[in-house]
Amino acid sequence: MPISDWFKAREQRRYTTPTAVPTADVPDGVWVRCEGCKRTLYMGDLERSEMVCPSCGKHHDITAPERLAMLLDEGSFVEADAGMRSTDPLDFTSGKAYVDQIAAAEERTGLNEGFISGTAAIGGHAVVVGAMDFRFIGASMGSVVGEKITRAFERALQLRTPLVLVTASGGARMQEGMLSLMQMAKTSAAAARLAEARVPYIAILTNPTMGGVTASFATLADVLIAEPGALIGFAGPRVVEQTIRKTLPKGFQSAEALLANGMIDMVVDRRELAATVGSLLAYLGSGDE
Amino acid sequence: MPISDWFKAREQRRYTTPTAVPTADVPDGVWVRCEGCKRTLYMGDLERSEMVCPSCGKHHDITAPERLAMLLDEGSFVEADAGMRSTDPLDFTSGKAYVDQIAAAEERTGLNEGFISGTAAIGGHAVVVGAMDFRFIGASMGSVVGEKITRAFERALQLRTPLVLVTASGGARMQEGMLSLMQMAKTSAAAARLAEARVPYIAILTNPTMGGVTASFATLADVLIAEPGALIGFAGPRVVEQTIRKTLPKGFQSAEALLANGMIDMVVDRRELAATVGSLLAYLGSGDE
Amino acid sequence: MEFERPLEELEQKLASLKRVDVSEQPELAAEIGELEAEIGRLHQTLYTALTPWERVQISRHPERPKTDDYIEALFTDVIELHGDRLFRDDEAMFAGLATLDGRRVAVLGHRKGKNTNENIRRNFGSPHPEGFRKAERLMHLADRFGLPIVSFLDTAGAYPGIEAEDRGQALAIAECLAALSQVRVPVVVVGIGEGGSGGALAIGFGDRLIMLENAYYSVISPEMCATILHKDARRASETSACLQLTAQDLLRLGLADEVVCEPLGGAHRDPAATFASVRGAIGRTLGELSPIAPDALVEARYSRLRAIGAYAGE
Amino acid sequence: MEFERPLEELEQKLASLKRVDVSEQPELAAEIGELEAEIGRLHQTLYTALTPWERVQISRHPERPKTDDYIEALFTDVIELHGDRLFRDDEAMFAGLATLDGRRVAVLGHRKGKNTNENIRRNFGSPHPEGFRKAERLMHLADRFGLPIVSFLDTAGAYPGIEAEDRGQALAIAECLAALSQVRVPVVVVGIGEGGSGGALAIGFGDRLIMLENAYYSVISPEMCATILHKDARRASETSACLQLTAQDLLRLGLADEVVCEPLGGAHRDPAATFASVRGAIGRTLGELSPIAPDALVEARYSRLRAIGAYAGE
Ligand SMILES: [Zn+2]
Ligand SMILES: [Zn+2]
Repeated sequence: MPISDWFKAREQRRYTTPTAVPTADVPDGVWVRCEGCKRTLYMGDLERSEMVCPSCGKHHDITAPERLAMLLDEGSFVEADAGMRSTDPLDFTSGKAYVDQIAAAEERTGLNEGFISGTAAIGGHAVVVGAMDFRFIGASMGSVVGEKITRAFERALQLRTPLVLVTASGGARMQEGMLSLMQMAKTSAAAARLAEARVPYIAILTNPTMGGVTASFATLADVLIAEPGALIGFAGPRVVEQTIRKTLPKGFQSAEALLANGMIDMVVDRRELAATVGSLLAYLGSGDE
Repeated sequence: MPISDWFKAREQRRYTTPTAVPTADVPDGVWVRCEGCKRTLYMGDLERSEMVCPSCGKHHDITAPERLAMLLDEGSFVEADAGMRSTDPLDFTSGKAYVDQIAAAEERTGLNEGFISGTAAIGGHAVVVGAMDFRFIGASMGSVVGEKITRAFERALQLRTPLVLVTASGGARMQEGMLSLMQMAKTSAAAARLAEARVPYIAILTNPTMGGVTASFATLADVLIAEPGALIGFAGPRVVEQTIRKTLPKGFQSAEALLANGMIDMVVDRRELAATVGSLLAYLGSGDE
Repeated sequence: MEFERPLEELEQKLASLKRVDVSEQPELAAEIGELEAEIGRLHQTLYTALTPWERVQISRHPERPKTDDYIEALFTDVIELHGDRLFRDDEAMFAGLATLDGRRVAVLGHRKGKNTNENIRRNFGSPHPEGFRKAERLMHLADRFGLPIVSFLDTAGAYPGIEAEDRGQALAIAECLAALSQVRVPVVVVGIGEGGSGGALAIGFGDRLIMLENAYYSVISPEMCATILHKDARRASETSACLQLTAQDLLRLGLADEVVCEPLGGAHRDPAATFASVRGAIGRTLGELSPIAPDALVEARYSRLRAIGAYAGE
Repeated sequence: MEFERPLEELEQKLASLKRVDVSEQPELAAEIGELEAEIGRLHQTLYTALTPWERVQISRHPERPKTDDYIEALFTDVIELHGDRLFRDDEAMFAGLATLDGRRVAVLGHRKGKNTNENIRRNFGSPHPEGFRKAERLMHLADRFGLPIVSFLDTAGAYPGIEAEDRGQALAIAECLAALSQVRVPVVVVGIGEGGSGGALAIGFGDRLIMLENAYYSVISPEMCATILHKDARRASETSACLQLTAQDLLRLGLADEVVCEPLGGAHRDPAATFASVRGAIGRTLGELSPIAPDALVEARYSRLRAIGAYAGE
C-alpha cells in the first residue's frame, strides 16, 4: 500500500491522534504536515527517518508491514498463519454489519487481519515476531488476532526462540462478544507458559495500545518497551473523563507517564528500536547459549 | 515471673506505649490501671481476658511465656534451643556495656534470650512455634535470636510442619553490629526455603514489631495477622517524625493502618487468636494431608 | 425494572383491593381472585421470555443477592484475607478461605454493597489494581496449599479512573489472567450478576463456568457498545442482543458449562432457593474436578481456552 | 572533611607561595620544597591511620565516585530497566543490564545524585518501597535468564518517610532478601560508599562482598546509634568504632571477602585508579563464581549466611 493511502486509512482509527495530512498546495502525498510541530515535511525525509519527524521527534503511526520492515533484518521474515481470516460468529449487525467491516478492512489494508506474525531475525538473533496493524478495525483482538498471537507464543515456546511483539490496538473486538474477551485469557495463558519455560519475550507498545490487549499478553513481557508519546492504558481516555467528570492531566496514559509510574522498562525512539531490541536479545538469550 | 514484676520490667521498653501501672491506693499488683480507658481493673479480670481490657479492648503487652500459654494447646509445648545465650562478639562498650545489658535482661526476665521456640500444637494441629519477648533488650535480633529463628524455620521444613511465629521487636540488635544486620538475610533465606517447600508459615505481629524484624522474616509469612493497636513498621515513629519534620497522622503504623494499606491479612483480637490460627492451619495444612 | 411496570400496576391494584374488608363487600372476593390469576399469567409471560436487555436489568437489580450473601449462605468457617501487600486493601474485591459442605476452598468475588455507604467504600464493585493484586495473591496462596478456587463474578467492570490507570489497571488484570491460567487447583467460576469485561475476566475463567439464569458476561457493557456504535446509550437493548451476553448465549457458545435456574422473576424473589441451587452446582462441580491431577487440570484448562475462537483458514 | 583541615591549611599556604614568581624570590623554592614534603608526610599520616569515623566521612564525600560513575566507567552496552510495574519508578535505585569485559550481567545500585537537583529526584540515594520492588523485579529477571548480579551499595538507608511506611517499606525489603537468597546466578556485592542498614542489605548480600577501603556497612548509622545510646549524635565517632563497620572490620568478621585499596585520601582523589581496581576485583570474582552450578551456588550462599553469628550454648 502506498503511504498516501495509508494516511487516508487513518481516519478509521478510534484512539490515535491525527498526525499528518497532505497540504493543499502541493501534490498529494509528497509533502505532509507533521501533527507534532505543524511543519510541512517532504514525505521522503519522513520515511527515511522511519516516520519520526526529523524536526520535533513526533512518532507517526505506521502499518504492521512497515513496522516489520524497520525492525527486522532485511529479508529474514517468513510469515506464518497468513491465511487466517475472521468470520462473523455472532452474526453481529448492530451498527455497520461486522462482515462488511471485515471486507472493508481487507480491501483498505490488503491484509487478512490486524496482526501479522512469523519468524525472522533482529540484529542477527533469531526471533518469533508479530506486529499489530491498527488500520484493521483498530487491530482489535477477535478470534483471529487472539489465535495468531497464541500461536506466536506457542511457536516461540516450541522453537525456544525469543518472542518480540509490537502492539497497537483498541482492545478486544466487541463484534465477536465473549469470544473476543476470552482471547485475553487465551493469549495470557500462552504467555504464562512461555514465561514458565524462561523463553524471553519483549513487547513493544506503540500508539495506541488499550483495553483488552494492554490487560493481557501485551504487558506480560519480560521487557516492556514503549515508543515516545504512545497512548497506553486500560480504559480509553474518554471513558475515564466521563467517569470522573474531570479534565485529564496532561500526558495521562502516555508512554512517558507509564515510565514514571513504573509500568514499563523504557521509552525508546523508533530509530533506535532495532538496535535496542538486538541488544536486549543478547542479554536475555545468553542463558540458553 | 509474677505479673507485677513484669510491669516493672516494662520500663525497659523502647517502642511500646505504657499500659498499666499499680494504683496508689490498693495493694501492688492487685489493681491496675488500663492505659486505654484509664479505668482501674482487677488484675485477675485482666489476666482472665488474656490481658485485653474487658472494658475498652486495649491489648496490653505480654511476655513470650504468657503468649505461648495463651496460644498453644495446654501441655503441648516442648522447648528447643533453650540453652543458647548471647556473647559480646564486638566487645561493645558504648553506653551501657552489652555484657551487662545481657546479664540484666537475663536477671530481669529469667530468660536466656528474647525468643523462645519449640514444637507444640494449636487447636490440635502440630506446629513449630516461636515467640519474641520484648523485655529482653527489646527482643532485638542479634546472633542468638537470628539463629533460633533460623532453626525454627529449618525445623518446620525438616518436619514439614507449619510454623507459627509471634513477633515483637525493636529491630536488629545494634550491639552486635553487622552480625545482627546479617540475621535479617539469614532468617529471610530460611523463610524463603520454607516457602519454596510450601510449608505454611503464619506470623502474628504484636506490639511493637519494627525495623529489621518487620523488614525480614516477620513479613514473609503466608498469612500475616496483627493484634489490634499494635505498632508495626520499618522506621520508628520518632525517626520518621524527625525526617519529615511533621506530626505523624493518627494511627500511623498501627495494625489497623497496615490493614487498610493492604500490608496484612487481618487484625485479630487476642482472645480469638488461637481459634483463628487453628482454623487457618486447617486450611493451609490441607494440601499435605 | 422498566419491563415489570405492567406487573407492578396490577400488584398495586391488588394491594389496594386487599385493604378493603371483604366481609363488607363480598363481590370483591371474585375480583381479587381474577386479579391474582392475571398477575400469575403476566408473571409467567414476562419472565419466561425475557430479552437479553431485561436479563441485564435483572442482573443489576439492587436487591439481587451479592457475593457477600452467597458467602454467608453457602460457606462456613469463612476467613477473609485482606490486602495486596503493596498499596491498599481494595474492598471491591473479596478474598478469603471458606468451607463448602466440608470442602475447604479459596473464595474470590467482586463485592457490591447493600447500601450507599457500603457501595462507596466498595466503589460499587469496581476494583482498582490493588483489588486484582489481592486476588492474584490469593490465587498463588490457593495454588501453594492445594485449595480449589471458587470465584463469584459481579462487577460492571474494572474501575476506569485516573489513579486506577496510574497504578497499572491493565497490568494488574493481565497478571491475574496469567496466574489463573497456571494455578494447579480446580477453578470454579460462578456468574451471579454482572460480568463486565476485563474486570470480570480477571477472576472469571477457569475449569468450569456456572452462570445464573439472569447473570450476564460481556466483552463490553451494552450501553458502551451502543454509545460507540450509535452514539446513543439508549440502544443498549439492541446491542445486548447482538453481544450474546446472556447465560443461555454463553452455554450455546460453549463458554459456560451450566446455567442455574433462578426463581421466577429473578434471584432476589427467593434468595434461599437460589442459594440452594448454587450450592448444589458448586458442590457437584468441585466433586467432578477434585479427582483430577493438578497437571491434567492445568492442561485441560489450557485446552479449554485454546479451543475458543471462530475463524476461517488454517 | 574535618580531619583533613590541617592538610588543607598547608595546601592553601603552598598554593599562595606558588603564585609568587620564584625567579624573583629564589629563597622561596626551598620553602616550597619543604612544604611539599611536609604535606606528603601529613597525607601519609592522616590517611594510613584513619579512624572508623574518618572513613565514614570519606564514604560520604560529595565528590566520591557514585554508582553511576562505576556503571559508566566499568561497563559497556548498558540498558537501564525502569519501574516496579506497580506504582512508580524510583530513581534512587538503578536497575539494568550491562557488560563487563564481555561478561553480561544485571546491575543494581543505590543512586545518589551529583548535584542538588539530581539528589532531590533521587531522594539522596534513599529508596522508597518501589525502589526495592524494582530491584526485586530485576533479581527475578536475572535469575530467569542466567545473568549474574552485580550490586553497588551506596545509601544512608531506606527512606524513613510516611509514604514509604504506608507503601510497605519493610515488606519490600523483606521480599528482596528472600529473592536475593534464592536467585540461581552469582551475586557480587560491592560496597562503594555508604552501607546503611536494611536499605543497603536489600541488595547487599550474596556470594561475595567486595568493600572499598573507605566504604562502610552498618546495622545502624553511627549518629543514630549515638543518639539512642547517649542522646547525642556528636558521639558518632565513638559509636563508629564500636559498631565495627569499616571494610577492614567486615573482612576480619568474615563478612567481606576482599577490600579494594583506594588512592591515598580516598577514591575521589583518583577515580580512574579506583575504577580500575574495582573492575579487576569484580571481574576476578565473577570468574571464580561463573563455573559453579546454580544449585551449588544457592546452597553455598545459604551456608555462608547460615554461618553468621556468635553465640554460646548449642
Ligand atoms: Zn514534527
Ligand atoms: Zn481499658
